[in-house]
Amino acid sequence: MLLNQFLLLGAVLFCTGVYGVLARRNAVLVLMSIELILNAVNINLLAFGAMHGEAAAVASQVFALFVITVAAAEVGVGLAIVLLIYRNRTSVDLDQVDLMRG
Amino acid sequence: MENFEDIALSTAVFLPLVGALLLMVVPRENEGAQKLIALLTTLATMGVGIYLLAEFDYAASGDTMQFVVNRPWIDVISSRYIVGIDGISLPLLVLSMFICVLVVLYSWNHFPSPHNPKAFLALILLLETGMNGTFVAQDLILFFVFFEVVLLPMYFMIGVWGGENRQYASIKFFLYTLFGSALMILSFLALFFKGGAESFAIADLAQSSSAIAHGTQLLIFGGLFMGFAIKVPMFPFHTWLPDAHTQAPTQGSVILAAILLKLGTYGFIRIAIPILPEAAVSWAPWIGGLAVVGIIYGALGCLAQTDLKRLIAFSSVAHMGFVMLGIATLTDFGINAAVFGMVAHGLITGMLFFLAGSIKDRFHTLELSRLGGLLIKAPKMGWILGFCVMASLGLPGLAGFWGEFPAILSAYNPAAGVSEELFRFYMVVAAVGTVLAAGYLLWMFQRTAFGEPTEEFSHEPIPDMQWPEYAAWVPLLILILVLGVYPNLLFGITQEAVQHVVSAVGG
Amino acid sequence: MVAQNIAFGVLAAATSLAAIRVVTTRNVVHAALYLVVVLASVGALYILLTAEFVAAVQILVYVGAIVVLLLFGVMLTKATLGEDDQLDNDQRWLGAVIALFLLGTLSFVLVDAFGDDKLPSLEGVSRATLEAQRGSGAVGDAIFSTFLVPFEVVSVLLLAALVGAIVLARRD
Amino acid sequence: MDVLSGPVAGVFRAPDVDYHAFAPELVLVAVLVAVLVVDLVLEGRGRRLVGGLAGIGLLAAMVPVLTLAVDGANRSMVGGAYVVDDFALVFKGLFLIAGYVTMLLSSDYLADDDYYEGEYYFLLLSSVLGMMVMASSRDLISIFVALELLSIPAYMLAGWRKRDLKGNEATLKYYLLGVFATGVMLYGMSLIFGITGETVLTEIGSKLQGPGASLPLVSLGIVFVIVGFAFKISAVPFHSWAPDTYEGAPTPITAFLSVASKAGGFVALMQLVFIGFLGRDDVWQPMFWVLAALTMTVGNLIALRQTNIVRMLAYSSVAQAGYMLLPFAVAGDLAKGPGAAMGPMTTYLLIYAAMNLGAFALVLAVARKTRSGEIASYGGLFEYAPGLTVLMSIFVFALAGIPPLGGWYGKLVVFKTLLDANTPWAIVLGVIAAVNSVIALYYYASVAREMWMRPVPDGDTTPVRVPAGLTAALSLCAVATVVIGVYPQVVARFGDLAVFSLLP
Amino acid sequence: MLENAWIIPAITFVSFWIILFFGKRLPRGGSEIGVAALVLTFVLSCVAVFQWVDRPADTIIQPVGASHASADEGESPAGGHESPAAGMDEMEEGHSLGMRVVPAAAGGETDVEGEAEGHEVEPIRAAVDKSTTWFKLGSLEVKAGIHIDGLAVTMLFVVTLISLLVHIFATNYMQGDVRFTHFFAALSLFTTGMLVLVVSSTTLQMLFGWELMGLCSFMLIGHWWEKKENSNAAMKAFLTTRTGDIGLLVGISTLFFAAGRTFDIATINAAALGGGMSETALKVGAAALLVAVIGKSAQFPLHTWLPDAMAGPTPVSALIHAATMVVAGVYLVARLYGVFWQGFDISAGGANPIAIVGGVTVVIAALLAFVQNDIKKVLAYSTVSQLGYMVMALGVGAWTAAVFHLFTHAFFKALLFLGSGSVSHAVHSFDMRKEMGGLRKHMPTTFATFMIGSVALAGVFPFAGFWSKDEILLGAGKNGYEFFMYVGLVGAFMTAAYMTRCVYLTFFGEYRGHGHPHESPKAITVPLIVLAVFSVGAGWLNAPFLNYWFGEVTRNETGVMAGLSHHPFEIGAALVSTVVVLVALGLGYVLFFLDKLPTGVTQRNALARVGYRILDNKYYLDRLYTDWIVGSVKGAIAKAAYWINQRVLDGVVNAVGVGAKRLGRWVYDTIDQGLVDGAVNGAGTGAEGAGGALRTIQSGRVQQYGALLFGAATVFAFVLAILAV
Repeated sequence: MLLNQFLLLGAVLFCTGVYGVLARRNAVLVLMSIELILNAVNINLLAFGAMHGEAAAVASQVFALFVITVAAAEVGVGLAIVLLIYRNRTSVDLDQVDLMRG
Repeated sequence: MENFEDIALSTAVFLPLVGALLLMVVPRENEGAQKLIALLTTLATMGVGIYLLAEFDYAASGDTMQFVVNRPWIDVISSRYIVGIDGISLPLLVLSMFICVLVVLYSWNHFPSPHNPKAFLALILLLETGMNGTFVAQDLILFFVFFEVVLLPMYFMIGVWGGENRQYASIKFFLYTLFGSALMILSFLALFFKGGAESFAIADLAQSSSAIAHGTQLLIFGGLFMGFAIKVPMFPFHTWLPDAHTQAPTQGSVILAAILLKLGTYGFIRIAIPILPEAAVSWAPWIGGLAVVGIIYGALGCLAQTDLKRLIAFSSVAHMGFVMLGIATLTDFGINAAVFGMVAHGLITGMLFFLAGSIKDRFHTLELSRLGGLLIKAPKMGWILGFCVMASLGLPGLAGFWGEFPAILSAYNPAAGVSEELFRFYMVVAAVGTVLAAGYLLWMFQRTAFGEPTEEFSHEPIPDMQWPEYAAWVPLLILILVLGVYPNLLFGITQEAVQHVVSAVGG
Repeated sequence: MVAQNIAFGVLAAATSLAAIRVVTTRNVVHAALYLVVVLASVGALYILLTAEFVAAVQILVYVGAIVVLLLFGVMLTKATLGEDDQLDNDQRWLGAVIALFLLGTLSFVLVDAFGDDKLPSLEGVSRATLEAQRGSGAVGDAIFSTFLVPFEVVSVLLLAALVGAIVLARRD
Repeated sequence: MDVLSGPVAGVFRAPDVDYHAFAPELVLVAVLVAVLVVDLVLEGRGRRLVGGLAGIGLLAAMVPVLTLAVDGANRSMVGGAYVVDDFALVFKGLFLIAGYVTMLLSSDYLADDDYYEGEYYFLLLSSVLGMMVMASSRDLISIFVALELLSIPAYMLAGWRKRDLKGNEATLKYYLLGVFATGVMLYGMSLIFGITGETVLTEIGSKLQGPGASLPLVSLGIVFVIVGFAFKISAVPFHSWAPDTYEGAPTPITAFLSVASKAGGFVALMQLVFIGFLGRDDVWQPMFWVLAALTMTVGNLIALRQTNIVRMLAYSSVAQAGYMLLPFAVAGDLAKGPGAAMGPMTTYLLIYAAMNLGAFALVLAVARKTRSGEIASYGGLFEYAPGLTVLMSIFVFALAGIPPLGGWYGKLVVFKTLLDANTPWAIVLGVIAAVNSVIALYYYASVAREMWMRPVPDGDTTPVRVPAGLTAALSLCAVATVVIGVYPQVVARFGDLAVFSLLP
Repeated sequence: MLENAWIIPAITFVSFWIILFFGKRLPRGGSEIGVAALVLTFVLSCVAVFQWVDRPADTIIQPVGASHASADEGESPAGGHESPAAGMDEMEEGHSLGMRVVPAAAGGETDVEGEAEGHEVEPIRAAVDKSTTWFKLGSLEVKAGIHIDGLAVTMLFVVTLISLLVHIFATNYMQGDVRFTHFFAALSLFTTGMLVLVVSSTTLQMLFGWELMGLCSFMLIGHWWEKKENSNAAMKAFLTTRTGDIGLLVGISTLFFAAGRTFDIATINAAALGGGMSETALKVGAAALLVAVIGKSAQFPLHTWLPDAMAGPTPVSALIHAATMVVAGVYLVARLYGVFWQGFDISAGGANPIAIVGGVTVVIAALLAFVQNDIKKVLAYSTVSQLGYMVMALGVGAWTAAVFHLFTHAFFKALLFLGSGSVSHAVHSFDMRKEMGGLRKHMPTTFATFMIGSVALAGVFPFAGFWSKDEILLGAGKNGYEFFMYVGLVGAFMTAAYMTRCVYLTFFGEYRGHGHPHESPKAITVPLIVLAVFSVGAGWLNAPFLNYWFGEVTRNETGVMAGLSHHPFEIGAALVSTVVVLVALGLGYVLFFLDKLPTGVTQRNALARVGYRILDNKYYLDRLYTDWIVGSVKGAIAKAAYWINQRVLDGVVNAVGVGAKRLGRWVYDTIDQGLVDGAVNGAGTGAEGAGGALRTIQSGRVQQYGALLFGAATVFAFVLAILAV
């Protein structure tokens, strides 16, 4: 297997995620897109880990685990914030959240 | 106190600050105590000035500083607390102390609206610390700090106690000068690095600067030039001045005219020329050119004014033009004349601003078209105005002459390496400027003092001089006359130090 | 070898297509389901990369927890469960341009850097050795020794996220 | 002390932990758990107690920092992934003090408006803990985790005013952009890891310097990592969250974000750039050049147009970050090596902390009376609160860099670094910075103008009552600002200390 | 007294301060102080005169022309002056001309060379030089001192005398004036200024005196400043003379450096004559000083301030015109004659700028005097014309004649002005046409003295003016300036004519004013009588029958070095000028006394009626006179001249004033406020605008922020990655 197979897949995933966070109006969908980005990172990490031998392989897995953990925490916090906003606005449309500008 | 000599300069600098802090703790209602503290502080500072005058070694060679104190300050950037004075700083330092005393005296019953003497006097004292500090600092970083210290109090003085358009004027003053000092500090740093000096001490930098390539020297001098020229102010960086002067309260105008403007010219003499003599020679034609443009331009500006204070303000542009012309010649004549011009302008224009303030107090306007007949309403004040007008237009026998004439004289024969033809042309232009000066000043005098009072004031009682005015003005008037008749009082102090400055240029 | 490549091809295709559906579908719930596909495929790819433990965590945490959480989010915010034309905003094209430009740049530098580099083959290595070198045991050891500090920090992080999320999300 | 080296296959050996080195963090952990427990037990009855506990905890954590400083030894643990040296200690001190001042600012703010208090302190302490860890983290994973720990509580704190729409918006924007930036940073980190196969910065540093390391991929990785932290320090164009978040967040949190969180970002950047990417100034130097120039200029220009004091201070702190970035932009050209850029940055950060915290403290004090964030509401402050006016003048002019108030020295050392680099690019940047400091003066002075020269807008001249905590915070900041300005040696020393001992 | 001549200005200076501060409290408003001070100075001046006359003429100076070849004996002129033994701060006395001063006892043989060249080298009285260090300017020690020679002594005498008489006159004339005390204070200061100028040994001191007079003229011309015209006139006087001062500043500077960094007049003269200066410097210096003279001495074309200056009180006019201020310019030329002599190459003959300026002024001013109706203005233009004489005389090399004319003119011009003052005291006006006429009956003393003054001015033998004017004409003729001799003659002709008109209008015919004029009191008439005596006799001092005593006494080093020649009285030339004057008087008589120019006069006046009848019979002659002479001279030429004067010259002066104001306004509005300040404010506005524009990026929408974040990150990555390829 080529290293670049994974890396390019990661790149595609990453860019898809970027598109998602920029183009999606619904806050929950944006959170989903963020997961795509973080998964791209993990693919990269593990592919590189497989590339560089055992020490790196372990480090990459640890790194990926931390990313997953943190991602979980982030999604939790993110959803709390989305709910908070929904409660005050009854909407999760990000376009409408523009009280402050300039 | 056994060795007062060592702490004399520091006392001169920080005593007013102590006074200001003392003022802070006096209750707001107790105005008498506030005035007294301010007066005593300035007097005590002046006392230090007299001590310095008495103990100063006038015969000493110009290349040694006196009353030097050298202590560590910011080791990390090789900057030290070095203070000292020579014949160039001494007169300006004493002038600053002197003017502050008079300003406090004058303030006695002249607090501008919105009153608040406590803050007002505290600001004056803070200003004095900054000004005195600038004149004694011998380390560039220290100099920079003191140079900037004066900004804030003056900003507030104009902005709070100023005229109608005070906010615009104060911020303009502030931004302008800050712009200059930003470039100035960049130049200081460049001097330090490019020359590889050991410290920011002026003496060290003067020695190391020869290692800097000529082109770089020119650039650095340009930065210094901008910094100082804005403060002077030289054409075309002068536009903050009329606004600031016009809007400032009387005391602010006096301090601004008498001392603050001198910080710029002092910077040229103390820093720019001794440290970068070669660049100074290359820049001299430009400085001289701007100086004479300033002379003519300031005069023309004056002719266009309808406001007394603004007119006096514009006249500063012209007068400082003479000072700068003197400096640009890089000769001992020119620089002596410049220092004399600085002091003389301080006394005379300070006096004119005092007068303008008192006129405003009485007539509630400074519109020339509404004034007139001052000699009828308040003859003493009118004649004093006449005296100051004459002094300002450079009448021989009064102090102003010695700032103008030697500057013109020196332009005939500038330092080696500076174009003679060009400076002789400048000389003629400057001489034309003296006529224009006479023109606008007499015109102003005619409009204010001569003739009958205008309808609106013809029946209004206008009080003549009052005691705080006497107290503040008489010393100035006497000095203007004495210096005019016996200029050696000042030339005697400055010449050794000036000789040293000029020797750097090779003159 | 071939099998791996075929597996990769299938998984990569599934991942990419599902990911694209996640960001383009007009149905919020569908998006969540496509996300499950993505996450599961990625987990499978981890196995290809001999990171079984991570793959397991991926499935458990992501599919089991995060997606469920997101679905709760969808429900709680009363999103339209069917087709919804309002899911995208008007800077879609800008987003697309940025994403494509980014993809181009990334592809270029990746190809430039690694070209045809192959992943080192582990065919000859025994299962046990692999397990010892990079298996869950090794990972666990590393976490409790080399990566002890981040591990402890993450614990505080999770606690903080928990506490904070409760405060923010609770009704009062 | 030889701590555990890398993972050893086979037998697991429990690591030796140097508890002295970890003491500050351990104290904090203990305190934050205590806070949580006390809050739970007392169920909101012991609000003051919780706040006091948190404050004491922060001060207590200061003790081991000081003992470590006195001890003076550099403690490098887990293969260089976690280091306690002078650099780390200086910043730990800064974070603790900033956290403490934030605490002082918060106590009355929270009490006045009946917000959750125990959780607030808990999150604040967590964030400070993240920063403390960040100061010592010298590998990618630690940095990542520390960054998250300092960020995630901050996201939530920004939205602590739950019923306030602006508060919601603040937290949303902060959170989303923070996560975006994290994503970019992580992608970058994965690339860096991929090229070097290492997570420890020193190793990365040596590998990136070797031959064949000048790949475009490396540049891309470095850029992405820097972007993650450029967000944190709100460098333009990654600053856009800052004004909105600052405005919507509770003011004490704004102060915290603008000082501590920003300092955290700088700490991370310094560690990454001066250890990990040390040899790659060809990449980061131009990037920082552009970032610095943009940050100063855009921050200052937009600040000119602000009418809300907090928003203005937000843009001002964006611009200040620009000045702090200047040494990065020329670090590679310094005669004494890139590390020489750290002293000025640290110095600037320390001074900035004092004056910016002071400014926000004052905003809080004044808002207690005016209930407004508009600059216009400061009109005539001098008439009824001369003391506050003088203090605010001190802070804003210190920010503007007017001697003898603190800020000038920060600017001076930064300019000095630029000229030390002595390249045309550095000079150009210096001129941009000089022009910017003039623009900045305008809006700082306009605050002073409002206070000193304008009438009171509503004519209400009842004096402002300033609670003790706020007074303490104000005095602390004011004294620091003035003393630093007059005798800069006090911070200059720290600036000198805060250089990595392992620099080549 | 010669060595201590500085006391003389010091006395008046002290008197100024006393009057200023205590004058109002004194019983006579301070006038007593002024008069007393002037008496004292006058006595001291007389002592100085006697001491000078007594001083042995024992110094021999070699003319430069004679020793030109041997002039370069090594020392520079400056070096010669600054003797190493000079005590730093002590008074020192020395013969200042250094190397060229050869005591007669030791230098008996030196005049051999001189005689060989045909110059008579007579011993002269050595000038008294005393100086002290004034101040040090850098490396230069600037001295202040006195330089007393014949010229200075003469001036001391004239100035103190005239000033004394003016003071006495004014005690009465100014009685009851609102600012009586101020007036006397200013008079004292004015006198001080002139005395300082006279005794000073350096150009710098001269500048002091010069400007001091400018100041006082301002104060005195504007004495009644309640009226705008008066203050305008004062400003005009000050500004016009100050315009000339550009020249003085430039000239002093040029000479300072050209003569080797010295202000010392003797040294400068010596350097100029001894070839110690570059030719360019000399030319520039001389030209610059000439500009100063034109301003101060009201020479064409800067003469227009002088008639306006009549706005001041009459005693002031007398002082300004006779002894101070305007003669300062002439004195300057006489003092620095070496510079002019060499700079304009006066010895060459033909024409030179000074002579031309003087000559033009003589004619123009005289023409203008014809058409004035204000008696003081007639006298003012007459002064201008006479000053032109003096300047012309200096220009043609007739140094002694110029000084002599300065001397005599002082008396009769003071007399005339005071006389006009006396008249106006009686009729309360200066308008000859409306308010005067026939005053000879009412004011006999005034009439008699005025007549003496008039004929003296006209140059009628044997009055003072005759002798001095004759010398000027002679000098012009003999020194190769024949053209200017004729100019002088024309001037003389016109002088006589306009004075006839003036006298006629004032004292003859019938009284046309109101009230009953009567003779003035003693305080006014006594000065008139004294001046009349001098107006008669002063001219004899340099007459052949007194052996050209004046010339002998005033001869100084400069004159000798320059080799000025003195031309003995020639009866032929004197006759010519006398004839010219007499013709003019006759013509004037015919024109003004016989013609009925002021209509109505003829009806009432018997004499006029007779004349009218005569003229009536000789109708064509009458026509000739009225149409051609009056019509052309008075009507056309004089009017044209006057028109030009008012519209062009004065117009230019005023336009310069107005123009400067306009220019100022334009510069201020357009350049300062528009351009310079505009740029500053524009930068501010620009920054604000940029800030406003940038704010739009901050749209408030989080995903746009995100786009910015990702977009910027991508761009950075792209650019830097490309750079790394």
